[in-house]
Formats: sequence, structure tokens, C-alpha cells
Amino acid sequence: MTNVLLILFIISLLYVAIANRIITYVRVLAIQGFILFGVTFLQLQDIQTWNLVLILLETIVFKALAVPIFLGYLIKRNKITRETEPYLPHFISLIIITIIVVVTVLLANSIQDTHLDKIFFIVSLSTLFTGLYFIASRKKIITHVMGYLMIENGVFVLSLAVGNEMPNLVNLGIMLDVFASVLILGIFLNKIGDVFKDVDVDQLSNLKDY
Amino acid sequence: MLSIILILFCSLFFTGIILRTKSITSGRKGPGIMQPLRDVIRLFKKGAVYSETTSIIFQIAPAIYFSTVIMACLVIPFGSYKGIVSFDGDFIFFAYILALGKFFSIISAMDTGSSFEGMGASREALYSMFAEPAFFILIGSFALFTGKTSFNEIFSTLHLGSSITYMLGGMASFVMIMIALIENSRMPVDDPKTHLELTMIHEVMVLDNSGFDLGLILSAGYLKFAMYGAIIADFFIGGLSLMYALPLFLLIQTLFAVTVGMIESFMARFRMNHNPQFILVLSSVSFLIFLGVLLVLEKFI
Amino acid sequence: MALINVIIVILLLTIILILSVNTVSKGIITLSTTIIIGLSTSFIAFKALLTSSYEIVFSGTLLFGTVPVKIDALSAWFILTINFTIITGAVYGFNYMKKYRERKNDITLHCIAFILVHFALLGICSVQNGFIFLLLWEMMAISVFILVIFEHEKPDTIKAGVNYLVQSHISIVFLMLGFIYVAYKTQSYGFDAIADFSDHQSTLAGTALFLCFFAGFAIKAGFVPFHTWLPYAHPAAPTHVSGIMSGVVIKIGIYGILRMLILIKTDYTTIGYFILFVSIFTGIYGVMLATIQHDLKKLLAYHSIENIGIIGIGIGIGCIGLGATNKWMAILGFSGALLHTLNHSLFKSLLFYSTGNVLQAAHTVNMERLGGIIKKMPRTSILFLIAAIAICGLPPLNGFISEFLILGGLYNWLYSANLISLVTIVFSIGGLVLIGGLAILCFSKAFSIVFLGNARCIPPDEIHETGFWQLFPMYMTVSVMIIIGLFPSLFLDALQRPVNLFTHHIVFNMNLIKVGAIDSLQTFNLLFMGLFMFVLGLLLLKKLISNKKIIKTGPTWGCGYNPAGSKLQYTAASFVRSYSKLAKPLLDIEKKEVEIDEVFPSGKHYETDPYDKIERLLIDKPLKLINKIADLFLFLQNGKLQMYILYGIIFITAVLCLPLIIDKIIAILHFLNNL
Amino acid sequence: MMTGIYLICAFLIAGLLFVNRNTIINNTLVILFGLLQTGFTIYAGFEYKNSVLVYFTFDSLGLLLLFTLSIITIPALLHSYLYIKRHDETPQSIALYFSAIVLLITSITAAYLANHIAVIWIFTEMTTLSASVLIYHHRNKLALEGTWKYVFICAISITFVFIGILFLSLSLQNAGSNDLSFANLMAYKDQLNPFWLRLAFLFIFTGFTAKLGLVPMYTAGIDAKDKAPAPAGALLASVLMNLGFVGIFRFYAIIAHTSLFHWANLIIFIAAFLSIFVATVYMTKVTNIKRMLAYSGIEHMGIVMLGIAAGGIGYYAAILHIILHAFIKSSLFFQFNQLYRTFQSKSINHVGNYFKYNPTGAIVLLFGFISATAMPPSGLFVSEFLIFRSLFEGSYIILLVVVLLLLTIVIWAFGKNILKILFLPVQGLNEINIPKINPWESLSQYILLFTAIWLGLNPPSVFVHLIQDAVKILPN
Repeated sequence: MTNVLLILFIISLLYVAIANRIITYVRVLAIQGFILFGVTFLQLQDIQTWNLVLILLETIVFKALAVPIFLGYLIKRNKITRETEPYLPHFISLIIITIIVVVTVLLANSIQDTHLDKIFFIVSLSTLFTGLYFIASRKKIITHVMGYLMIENGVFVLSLAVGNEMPNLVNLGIMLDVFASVLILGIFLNKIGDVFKDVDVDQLSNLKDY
Repeated sequence: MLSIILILFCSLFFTGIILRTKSITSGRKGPGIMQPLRDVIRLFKKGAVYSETTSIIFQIAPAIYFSTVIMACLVIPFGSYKGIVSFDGDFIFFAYILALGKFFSIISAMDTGSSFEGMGASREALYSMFAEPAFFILIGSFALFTGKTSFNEIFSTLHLGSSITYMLGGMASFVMIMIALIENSRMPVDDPKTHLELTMIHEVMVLDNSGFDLGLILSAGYLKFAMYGAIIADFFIGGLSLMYALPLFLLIQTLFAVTVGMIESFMARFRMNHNPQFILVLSSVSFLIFLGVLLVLEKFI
Repeated sequence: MALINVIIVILLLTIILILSVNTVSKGIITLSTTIIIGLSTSFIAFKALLTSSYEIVFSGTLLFGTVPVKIDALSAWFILTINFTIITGAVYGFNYMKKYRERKNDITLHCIAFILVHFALLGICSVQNGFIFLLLWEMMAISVFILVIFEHEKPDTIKAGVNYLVQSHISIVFLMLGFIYVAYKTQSYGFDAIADFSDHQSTLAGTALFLCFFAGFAIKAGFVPFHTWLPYAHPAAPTHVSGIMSGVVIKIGIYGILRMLILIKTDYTTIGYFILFVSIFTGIYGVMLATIQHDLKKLLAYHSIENIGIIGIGIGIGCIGLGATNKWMAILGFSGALLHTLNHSLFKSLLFYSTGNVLQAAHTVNMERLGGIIKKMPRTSILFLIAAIAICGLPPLNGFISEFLILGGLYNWLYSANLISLVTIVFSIGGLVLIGGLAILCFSKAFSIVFLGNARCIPPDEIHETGFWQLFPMYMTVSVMIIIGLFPSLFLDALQRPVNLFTHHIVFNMNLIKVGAIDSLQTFNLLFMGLFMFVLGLLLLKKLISNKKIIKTGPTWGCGYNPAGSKLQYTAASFVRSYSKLAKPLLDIEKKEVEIDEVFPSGKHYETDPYDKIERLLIDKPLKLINKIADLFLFLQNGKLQMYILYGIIFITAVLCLPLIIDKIIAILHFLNNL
Repeated sequence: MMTGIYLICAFLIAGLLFVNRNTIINNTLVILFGLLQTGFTIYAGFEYKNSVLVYFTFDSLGLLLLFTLSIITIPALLHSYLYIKRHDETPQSIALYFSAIVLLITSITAAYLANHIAVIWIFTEMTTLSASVLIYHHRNKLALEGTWKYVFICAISITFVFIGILFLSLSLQNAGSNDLSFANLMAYKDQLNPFWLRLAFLFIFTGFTAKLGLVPMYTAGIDAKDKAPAPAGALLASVLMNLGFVGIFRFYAIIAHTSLFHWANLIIFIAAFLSIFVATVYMTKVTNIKRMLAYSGIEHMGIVMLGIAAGGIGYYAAILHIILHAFIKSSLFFQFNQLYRTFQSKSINHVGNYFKYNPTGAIVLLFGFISATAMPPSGLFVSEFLIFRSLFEGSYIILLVVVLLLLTIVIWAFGKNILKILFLPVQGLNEINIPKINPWESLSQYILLFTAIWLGLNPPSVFVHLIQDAVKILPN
């Protein structure tokens, strides 16, 4: 069951690759939140209940609901156009992400480690690189943020893999989430929304050395 | 002691002989042997005209020029007889003291602010610069040959034994003659008797000198000739005893003078911009001499 | 021990004082401190030079071990040279800087830097610990740099300063590598470590070490091709600073080389040949470029290069003498080098000082604008003339003595010779003489264009002779020069102990014919006295004869043309024109010329602009290259967030994947090999 | 116990500063914090080698850097006060500024002393948070852009570190333990799974390069140092970089005892060399003085990491270098503030003949230049000398030569610019509105510079022993 969810997770990545509306990204993030909720529920059997509850709440409330809703609000508020303006055409992104997944799978094969369920490793690493790829390949700042959130999800998956042994690492992961969301979303996207009207990276490349 | 007297003696006639040769070869009667000497004496009697551009330098330069030549003469030996002074490396002193004189003649020429004299001065400086290496290498080869480093010792131990050494002597005297011609700025490097200042070297440098100064300069020129003649002679009279050496010495001096006369009457002056090449040839010739010495000493491994 | 602490205390006090008092007393304080330090150290140095060397050991920090301070004969010789030049420089500078009194801050900086330079130079000569040596070395470099950029409102000055700073840093890098090498092998920074390094390591290692040090010191000394900073720094600096730089600062490089020769026992013959060839090249190149300069200060700067070459030739001969155990050659070579070090510091500083007088009187040192100064500034001119004669190595002055010794050494070499060395000898002699000849050409030009003839551009009535106190140090210098010229044997005796440091381990090789060019020096004072007597006699005679004759003055004889005064005079460029035509292939002269074509030509002008070929090759081209390369990588900081993140991805993926890929490639190669 | 009090008080002060709008209270609070910081530093000196609150240990490295931090803190606060006083700002922004700076210093202190990688991670996060406030202090577009980049890059790197920690935990699980404190890691160093350890080191290293200012993640740091007010910039350019160093160093100490030692060295060499190269390239090109200083920081970090990777005496030299660099660089940044006040411009082209207008400051700049380019008598000369020696002894001759070449270029570029600033008059400069600057403001900068020289040339024995103890955990 966990594996099914995680595979769904990867599919969500592929879906993001070909999506051409920002709102789709938001939805995907929400979906990922729900998936993570499920995975957490299934994965973290043997940790203290209150801790589990905390994590579950975090996933469901934060990842699945609060952040997507806030993003949607931002999109409306800053009148961000609906297109995801990628530098590369969609199918190339698709290919690249597929390659990333394949490579991570190959990498995972070279692990001789009984403790780890390899799929966690694959999912998290591929999510990480996909997120980085998104950040690198999309024009809008908000998409950067989304890419970053995606990375967060990937990291969260990985932390789940060791969650049973070291629950406080999962908590650290949550802290990271909060930090990122509060700092990046809360303060700066607002600010940037106020200062720059049409939020595009080209406006944010004045600090340079040539 | 002997050498200086002889040099002074020869210098009295040297230029006269040259003039004489020239006039004879050109079919004229020409002035007497003593004519140049008379000129000098006449000059000593005359007053002088100085350019108001000139400064103290112009006043003292001729005296210094003359005395440097005298100083240079002091170290010239006569065959195996020492000069007034003789020490290791005295030929270095010889060359440098002459250079001092030259330096002063150059700056005194520049002192007049005349462009002609400037021309002469710059040429003088350039040519003597090129001439010096030839002299040093020549002496160096003889120093190597004899294992001595002072004029006197070199010449007294210089034995022209084999045929090759005679060839060396010949080449050496050729180089010395040429150096002498350059130093005294005669044909083929310079033409004292030309009428275009643009093409003179030494003569144009002394355009503004007159009276006593000019006399000094001229007599210094005569002395120089005799001095170089003495050096050339020393190449040959090294080992000989006085009774052979003395006549040989005089003979060589006369020959030298005649040769100069001949050259002046039968050769044309080089073009100015050919002179440096010509002078550099001397250095290479003296390098040849050096290699010859190596050959004699079997230094070729 | 006490003395050194006292000196340091004095130093600090002086600096504090300088910071607190007004401009005039700044100068006075600097002057007095210099003199105090100079005299006290000279006292020690005299003892060390004549009797016994002076040695104390400071307990350093645990970082670089103990710090022995040792003043042996060699250090003593250099310390005396330094002190003399610095003190004269200070006196001269004190008067020279009166013009700049209103620039308070600059003066403060200048004074402090001056004191520090003096201290650093003395320290470099005496300290025996590599680490401290480096510290003092850079302290000297930086203080000299501050002195150089005194007139810092000119961009050229700053350019020269940076150039100097960077190159001196390169020199310190080389030295650092050398000391690191030694420390790596012997775990010690002391100089004695270098000695036992060369005892225990192979000859090759010793040679490598020496070359490393040589490169470092050569930059400071200005051996070609490391000379490029010099012709910029000297003209840019205030004149007394140029004098000091050229007089002692570049000599410190020579000191370093000699010191290393004492410490590193290695294949002297090879090193000797190396130094000899480098030096001959340096000498000829330096004087060749000097001859075509029109800026008097730059001309002098290139002459410093030439003289470094001559000193180097002396050192080279000395080394070869050591290698061939030909004691006379070694002695002559080293004493020639050491004596020429002193001589050059004397006459070069003198030349710079007199140039400074001209600069202050005429506000330019461009020869083409000067002329006829001797009538307005007779003393300065005569001083310049004497110095010029000396630097050309002409008798009866000190320059001749040292060149005589060096040539003597060369001629001595004739007796321990195989073919190669003989050919080398010939070329060295030829080179040395050629250098002399060119020097004469160059200085006859410099002196006659600047001081003789008619004034060219500067109206003569604006020019006045410099005050006595500014001339005073120059008189001191001249007197020392003349003393060396007339009584050389005194100084030769003083040189015995320093030279002995090099040659003590050679026994006299009696089967060589002894050629004591040194003994010849006794005869010189007679000869030169004679010369003076003779000249005076002649002048007297002239007076006697011509006082009853008519002495007229008139215009210069223009050979039938109207004497057109200053316009028609020979210029510096024209004086060396035929030379520069000959040397064209080796030089790099840029001409700006307007051909005269029409019948009645309007105002035309012609100027030449000499440039240094080696500099074009070694400095300008690499700088261009660096800029090009830098431009290639400018995209990195392009302000695009995505790119920044991409770097991270690339880094991680590269580190992760490259090893795998390489493994794969290797595997494939193996597979192919097995096929 | 004291540590807890310290942390609580510090956070309390930060909070109070945040809410307070009154100037006097503000100043008193800042002074209070200064006292607190100093007091805690002294206390730390007595607690040498003890562990407190489980997660903190007063070990040698921590103490050294803590002392550095506290010494720099005082002038930092002072200059901040002067800075704020001059720009008449809203009470709100003042409050924000000071609380942020207090938070920054506190979290850096905590991170220095932390003995648990997760704790270091948390406090690093907090430094990003507080630093971002400082960078955004001027509230204009460029400041915003700089802040955005800094925050984003740091967030990514923080994530990298976190991933690294996760991998570390995985590799630790093979050893059957799950306590991520360094002591425990050191204890299990032999059982660690190399595969995970490799990934862990890679990610943690890459993550911390953002703070340390090394290739690949140095980029945003430049903008941050450029945009932050000079006193804050001084902190970012000195002690915050040291924080990154701590993060890498502590973990490297463990790697150094495993089979991955040489691999790790290789990576560090690559990163360090690239950093020096990049720094050189931009030193020759930039016209913005602040950015130039920032790049020179990148160069120095590269040198430090070279020392670490070369080993031997290099370890000692690296730590010495990073401490001295902190002093010198911060004093240069403080001085920059005066320079900016004089000319109202950051661009080299609009600045010149500073020596005429403010000699005292100019001398600071000159000394700073001499020190930063590691010319004697600068202390950095000593450390660089030793680092070069370690490279030589490790027989990385080619690398050494190339690095020396690059450093020479750096000196050329740096010197060219600094000398222009100091001495060359600039056209079209209106001399009337150039303010007179009180020489005493430069005093602290002199003190910092001379501290650097003194520590370099004649280090007190306790200092040397601390450094030697700090590098004892590394293999020789």
C-alpha cells in the first residue's frame, strides 16, 4: 500500500512536468500532501502517539490544505497569469524527469542496505532533483516556491524512511517546512508581490557582476 | 722611459710623413715634413675666439684631451723596456684613459650648441664604442698567448715562432692600424680634408676650437698616431736587443705613416652608415686572431 | 642586544613623534633619527668589517624559532653602504621636500615610511632567520612603495606603484618557496638550516634552491627580464627616493644573492655561468634601452639595470673562480662586485640628486625641453658631470676601479680555461666593453643635451642654482667617490674580510700564474695625481700664454649658415639616431613623423617614443590574456537564481556521477584491451 | 545552566527589542546584550571542555570562534548604533534591525558550541532568518532581490544539509545507533556505512558552502553582503562564514577517520580551488567595493579549505587563517561604511583620493588591504605561509603554483582598486558636501587589525594550544 502511494507520488511529478497551468501545480501539491499523510499513517507505526498525531496534523493541515490554499490566494492577489512559462517545452521536461527517476533507480540498485526500503530513497531523491529542475526551468517566482515545496515533500518522504528510529528527524523536517513556508511564502512572496507587480524572475536579476 | 721619448720623437714627424706621401702620390711637391709641427707652434702663438654659447667645459676639455693621450703614452713599453709605468692590466687603463679624453672632446663639441659639431660628436661616440671591443679582444688574445696581462710583459714575452704566429702578428697589426685610423679619424672612416662639414667626424668637432686649444688637440692627434705606431712596432720588436729594435721601431713607424698616406690617397671614404659595419668587422677579425691563438695553444679539445 | 632594543625604541618613539608634531619638525625628526640609527649601526658595522663579527640571538616565538642577528663582514659592507646613501638621501630629501610642506598627511606618511625603509634595510642585512627576513623584506617593499607614490595625484604614479607592489610580491613568493623548501627538509627557518640543507641534499637540489632564491632576489635587483617595474618606479618617485631605491634598495637583491652564495654550497661553476650570462644580457639590454630614453630619470633607471648587470658579471666571475678554485679570479670578481655595489650607490644617487635639482629648477626632466643649464646651475652640472664620468667607468673615478677589478678577474680566467670558458671570456670582455662604450654614448648625450648648448624650451632666466644645504650631501658623495678613485687600495683592504667569506675555503693554487690586478691599484693614485697635475699645468700654461693674446667671443661658427640658436641644436633623439637605426631590430621605438612633401612646409613635428620589448612580451601580453580568460567566466554571477541553483545541482551530480562514468569508461577500455 | 540562561536572555532581549519603540530602552537593551555576550564568553572560558544542556560543548574550536565573535560583536553593535543614528529611521525598522542582529549573534554563538549536527542545523536556519531581516533593512527593490536570493539559496542549502543528515542517520543505523551527536559519530566511525556517508558528506558540504562562501553555493552570499548595512555586512562576511566552517569542519573530522578521507579531501580541493579561481576572476572585474570585499572573502575561504584538505600543518593554519580573516574582513567592512559616508557611492569609479578627506580611515583601508592580501606583517601572511608549506609538503606543487599565480592576480586587482580609492583624485567631486569624519570612529578597526597582526606574528601560547587542541581530532 505504501509503495502504491509512493508510486502515485512519482506519477504526480510526471504530471507536473506536462502541466501548463499554475493552478495545476497547486493541486498537485495538495495531492502530494494527502499522499504524504497516507504514507505517514502507514509508515510510522512505532512512535509515540502524540508525535504521530503532530506529524499527521502537519501533513494534512499544512501540506495538504494551508499551503495550497495560501498559494491560490497569492495567485489571485498578485494577478499572476495562469500559464507556467517554462524555458523548455513540456515533453523535454517529461524526458528529463523520467531520466532523473531512472538514474535514481539505478543509484538505488547499488545500495546494499537492509534497513532502508529503497523506494523511499528513489522517491525522495527523484523528487529532490525534479524540484531543483523545476526551479531551474520555470520563469515565475511562484513556481520556484512550488518547486521548493516539492523538494520539501521529497525530503519528508526520506525522513519518513528513518522516522521509526529517529522520530525527531521527522520533526526537524517539519520545522524545515514551517520555516520555509513562513519565511518564503509568508513574508517574501507578499513583499515581492507588492514591490514587483508582474512577478517574473527577469525583474529579479539586477544584482550581477557584469 | 725610452718609449715615451721615442713616441714624442716620432710624433714630430708622423703627420708630416703622411702629408708628404699623399702629396708625392698625387704628384705634388707638398709641404715639408716639419709643416704640421710649424702649424701647431703657430697656433700656440695665436689668440682665440670662443663662442658665447660655450661654458667652462669647452675651456678645459682640450687640456684634458691632451693629457689623457700623454697618460696613455706612459704605459706603452718599448719592446722589452718598460714604459714609465707598467702594471697588470695596464692596457685596460690605456683604453679607458683614452675614452676619458674622447668623452671630453665629445661634450666640448656639444658645448658649442652647433648642430654640425653635434653630428660629429655623436659619430665619434658611436664609432669609438664599436672600436673598443676589437682592441680588448686583441690584447686579450695576446694575453692568453703569452700568459701575461700587461703591455710590457706581453710584448717582451711575445715570440713570433711559427708561421701561424706571423700571420697572427700581421692580422694584429692590421687591426691596430685600423683602430689607429678610427681613433685618429682618418680615411677610410673619416676624411679630414673634405670640404663638407656634414661628412666630417673629428674635424667638425673642433670647428670652434682655436688658438692654444686647437694646437693641443692637433698635437694630441699626432701623439696618438705615434702611440699606436709604437704598439704596432712592439708586436715585432719584442724579443730583440736594443740595437736591432731601435731601427726596426723607427722603420715600422715610418712604414705605418706611409701606409696611412697611401690609404688616404688611394681609398675613398666609406659612406657614414657603412662605417659601423666596417668597425664591427675589426672585432670579428680580432676574434679570428683569438681563435688563432687557441689553435696555437692547442686549446681546441 | 641593548643596542637593537634601543634602536627599536627610537623607531617607535620617532613614529609617534612624527604623528604628533608639525610638518617642519617631522622632517627634522626623521633626519635626526636616520642619522642616529645610521651612525650607531655604522659603528657596529665598522667593527664587524675590520675585526670581528657581531652576533646576538633573540628568542623568537614558537612559530618560527629563535632569531639570530648576525652582522658579519658582508652585512657590514652593505650596512655601511646603506647608511651612507640613506643619510645623504635624508639630508637631500629634507631640503628637497620643502616644496611640499603644505601636504601634511603625505609628509607624515612619507617620513614614517622613510624611517621604516632604513630600519628594514638594516634588518634585512643582519637578521638570520628566514621568516623574519621575509617580514622585513615585505616591510621594506611596502614602505618603499609608500615613498614612491608620494605624488599620488598622478595616475601614472599609482600605476607604477601597483606595478612595483605586484612584482615585489612575486619576488617574495619566490623567496617564500625557497624558505618553505628548506623548512620542509630541515624543519627550521634559520639561515644555518640552509647551509646544512646544502650539505645534506644533492647538488641538484642545492642548485634548484639557489635558482629559486636567485629569481626572488633578481626581481628586486632588476635583472633582465625581471626589471620591468624599475623604469616606472624610479621616475614616479620623488627624486631622493629614486636615489635611495636605485642606490640601496635594488642592491639588497645583490646582498641576498651573495648571502645565498655563502650559505648554499653547490655547483658554483654552473651557477657562475648562469649568473654571468644573465648579467651580461642585463647589462647590455639595460644600457641599450637607457641610450634611447629621453626622460632623464628613466634613463638613469635603465642605467641602474645596466650597473646591476656589471655587478652580476663580477659575482658570476667570482662564482666561476670558486668553482675552478682559482682564488685570484674569485677575489677579483667578488671584490669588483662589492666595490661596484658601493660605487653605484654613490654615483647613481648623486646623479639622481642632481637630476632632482634640475627638476625643481626647470619643472621637467624631459631632455628635449632642457639645455644650457650649466650656465645657470654650474655646481649641479659639474656634480652631474663627475657622476657621469664615474658611471661610465672612466678614470680617475671610482667606477673605473671596480670595472678594472672585474675586467682583471676576466683576464685572470684566461689561465684556468678550456674552450668554452675561453669563448665565454671573449664574449664577456666584449660585452663589458660594449656596455662601457654605450654608457659613454648615453651619458655624453645626457650631459650635453641637458646641461650644455643653448636652452631649448625653458627660458633660462627662470632657472636658479639650488641652495647649499641641498648640494651639501652631494658634495659628501662626490668626495667619497674621489677618495675611492684616488686611494682604491684602502677600500680593497676593507673588502678583504667580506671577500674572504666566499673564498676562505680555497687554497691558493700556486701553479697558476698570479696576476695581481689588485697590486696595480697602488700605482693608480700616482697616475691620477699625475693626470690632475698635468691638466692643471696645461691650463696654467694656457693662461700664461694667452693672457697677452686677444681673446674674442662671438657666436658659434655656423659653417656659413646663420647661427639659429637653440632651434638648430642637436636633440637627444638626433644624437643617438644612427645608433638607434643600428639597434632597431632589438629595440621597440615608436615614431610619430610627418613627412615633408610640399614646397613651403608648415610646422612639422617628429617624436620618438621608446618602449621596452621585454615588457611588452612579459607584462602586457599576459595581462591581456588574463583579462580575456576572466571575461570567459563572467557569466557565473549573472543574477539569475536558477543558474545559482543549477551550480549546486551540477556540483552534486558531477561528484556523484563522474566517478561512475570514469569507472565505466575504464571498464570499457579494459574490455577493448581484452578483445 | 548558564548557557540556558544566556540563550533565554538573548532571545528575550531580541523579543523586547522587536516590540519596543523607545530609543533609550533600545540602546540599554543593546548594551545589555553586549554585556551578556561578553559575560557568557568569559564564562565559556571557565567551562572549557565541559558539556552543558546535552547539546552544547565548550570545545577548543567553539571557544576560539566564540571569542572571535564576541570581540567583533562590540564594534559591530557600536557601528550599527552609529549607522542607525545617522540614517534617521522609523522606530520600527530600528527595532527590527537590532532584534535581528541580536538574534543573529546569539544563534551563531549557539551553533559554534553545538555538539550535535541537528542542533547546528537548527541554529543555521535561525541565522538565515535573522540575516534576511538585516539584508532587507533598506526596504528597496535591490535589497528585496538580494534578500530573496539569499533566503532561497539558503533554504535550498539548508535542505541539502537536512538530506545529508538523513543519509548520515541511515549510515549510522548500520552501526545500530541513532544518536547524531559528534561524539557518538566519532565513537562509531568505523561501522558507518560508506555509501550513505559519502552521500551525507556531499550534501552537508554543499549545503554549508552557502554559509561558508565556497563554490558552488557562494553566489547569494555576495549579494547579501552587498545589500546588508555595512555593520551587519561585517558580521555576514566574517563570523557567519566561520559558522559554515564549523559545520563542515566538525563533520570532516569524522570523515577523516574513515575510508572516505581522500575522497573528501579531493572534493574539498576541487571546491576550494574553484572558489579561489572565481574570486580571482571577479576581483579583476567588479567595480562595487563591497562586492569586491565579499569576493576576497570567497578567496580566503578557498585558501582555508585548501589548508584543511592539505592536512599536516595546514589544519593549524586553516583555523588561524579563518580567525584572522574574520578580524580583518570585519574591520574592512566597518571602514567601508565611513568610505560610503564620504563619497555616497559604492562604485570605484566615483571614489578617490580618500586619503585626503579622511586620513585615519584611509590608513585603515591601506592596512586592511595589506592584511587582506596576506602581505607581511599581516597575520594572514603567517597562516598562508603555513598553508603553502602544507601544500608543498603534501607535494601538491602544481596546485600550489597555480594558486600562487591566482593570488598574485588578486593582489594586482585588489591593489589597483584600493590605491585608486585611496589616492587618485576623482573628477567632478563636489568637495563641499564631504563630511568630516571623527577619527575615533576608526579606533575599533585599528584594534581589530592589530589584533590580527599580533595573533599572527606573536600568538599567545594559550591561543596556539587551543588551535592545536582543536585540530587534534584530525589525523596527522
